[in-house]
Amino acid sequence: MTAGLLFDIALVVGLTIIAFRAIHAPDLFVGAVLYIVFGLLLALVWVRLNAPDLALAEAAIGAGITGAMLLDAVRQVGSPARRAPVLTRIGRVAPWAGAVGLGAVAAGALVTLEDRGGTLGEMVRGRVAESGVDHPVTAVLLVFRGYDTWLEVGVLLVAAIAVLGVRRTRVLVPSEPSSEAPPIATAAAGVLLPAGVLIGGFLLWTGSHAPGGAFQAAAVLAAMGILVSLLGRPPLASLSALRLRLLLVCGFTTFLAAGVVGLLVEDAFLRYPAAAAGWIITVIELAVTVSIAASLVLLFAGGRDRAADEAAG
Amino acid sequence: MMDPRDVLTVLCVLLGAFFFFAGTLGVLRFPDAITRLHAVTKADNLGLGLVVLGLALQAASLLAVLKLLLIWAIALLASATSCFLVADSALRGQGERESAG
Amino acid sequence: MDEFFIGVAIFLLFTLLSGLQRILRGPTEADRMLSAQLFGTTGVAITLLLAELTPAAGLRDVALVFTLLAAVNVVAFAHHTWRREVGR
Amino acid sequence: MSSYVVYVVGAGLLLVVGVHGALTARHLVRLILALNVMSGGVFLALIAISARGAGSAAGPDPVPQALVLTGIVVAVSITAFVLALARRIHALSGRTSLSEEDLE
Repeated sequence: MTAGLLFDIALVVGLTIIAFRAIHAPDLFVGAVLYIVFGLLLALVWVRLNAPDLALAEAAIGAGITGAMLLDAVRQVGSPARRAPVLTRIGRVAPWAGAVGLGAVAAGALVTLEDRGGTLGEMVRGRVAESGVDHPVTAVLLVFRGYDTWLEVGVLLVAAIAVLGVRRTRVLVPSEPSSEAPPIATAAAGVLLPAGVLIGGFLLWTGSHAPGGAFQAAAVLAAMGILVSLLGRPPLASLSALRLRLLLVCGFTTFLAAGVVGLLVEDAFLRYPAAAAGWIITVIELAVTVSIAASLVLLFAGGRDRAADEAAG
Repeated sequence: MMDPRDVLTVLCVLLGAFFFFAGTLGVLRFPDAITRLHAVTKADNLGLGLVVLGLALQAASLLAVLKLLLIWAIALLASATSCFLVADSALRGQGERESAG
Repeated sequence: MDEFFIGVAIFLLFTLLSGLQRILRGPTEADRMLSAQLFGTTGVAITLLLAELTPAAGLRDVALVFTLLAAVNVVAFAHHTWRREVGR
Repeated sequence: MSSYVVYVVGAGLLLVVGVHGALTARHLVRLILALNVMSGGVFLALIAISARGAGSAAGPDPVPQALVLTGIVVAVSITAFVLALARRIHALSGRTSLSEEDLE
């Protein structure tokens, strides 16, 4: 057995145990902390599988933003209600039986899956030069399967609208009450924020030829926005409602506009004219980054309904 | 005969791993949250620093060395702040809320 | 050298997993949060070691993002101490 | 045994833990954790398959990578929405689950 295999086994065993303990932790705060660790280990899995794009996204979104959302939410809704009654034997065994059956079928099918080769990946790598960018994952996201990414930006937009919809307040981003963040925290944020914005910009720029891109950059920028809002200054609160809406929809509409341009010039939706492909992709990526970052900040800050908080307090 | 640079890398990384081990030991064995914080923050950042130093010796370019040092610098700043915040929250009593685990 | 790096990575992974005890046992929230912090730093070191194994670019950026995001989580944990709120 | 088998079995295990959690958990926060674990399993399966075989020296197949990347973003959107719903339900009714009697 090689050392690498030992690492993989330890990682997978740890991941499974942590996942189970996170879901069934008696105290949901523990569940939230364990979920952060789960995201961290999953990011290590992506590192091991040589998928840095995913590791970046998982580190920023899975462990980072989702973790912050959970930590914040369990403060309000984490109080455990009455314990469930002791289940009958069937009640205990049946979920396990179903889950294990499903998992065994899935894992069994995958273990015995033949490697036939001839994947889409080879086609992508062969034709990446035609796309206008050099990094294959970015090429798939913005060119070869631009449709998916466009609609995915739409999903995020819908989620942001839905989160705003279930709140009681009509203010888009509720302003925090006067907060007394410790000076150490604000001073550290004074260094971390510019560093984070720089790293976000770097990830966006590097995405055209190396791992990184709009999603990862937006996640890092959103994390910085969340940091600011936790320190008592909601980053989007000072914007007028119109500007905020523009930020939210600019990614979706820019993508749509690029698609329509393709339809008019090249006769196919989202096909970019070869000469301008690089530029069009850059503009789309910029707009998409801004929109995703704004949506993620809103998903975090917008969900924190202060009136509800106080009623529950 | 190993390259002296490789020897240095091995030494630094091993020493770094030792400090991580010491930090984990402290977290598991020290009696309360404040002493455990002390173990985590000091031992881990020294450990990370030594690993970074060891790997910087292997780095192919100056840019890679700078990136490694940047990682360590951000880690130092972030963990010093985190240490303060967790200790602050523990001392104010909120973090002391016993939670069933 | 590769075998050495993965060996150290395995060692660090085992220290990380044994640190899980502290998250599960607590007893205070601060204990659990500081263990998660320990995991973050250890994860950064493991990522850097694994990055040495492949020529692929970008793995060090993952470590960079880890360090940055760990701070956000701790602030999310601690911010209730300075948020003046009704009833808490 | 290869790393491929380890990670595919790991994907199966995460699916088991996630499905079991989704079937037994009542608290909305637990449900969303279980859902995230399930999707983690599916993502792992996709990437494990694409990381093996020919051409994998240059990293996994970029197409599933792009799919999983969008999947991660969709997962965080759903998580945020469910958490916002849970807060609202809790504020209005004091409950933390969708069942009539408030059991954990």
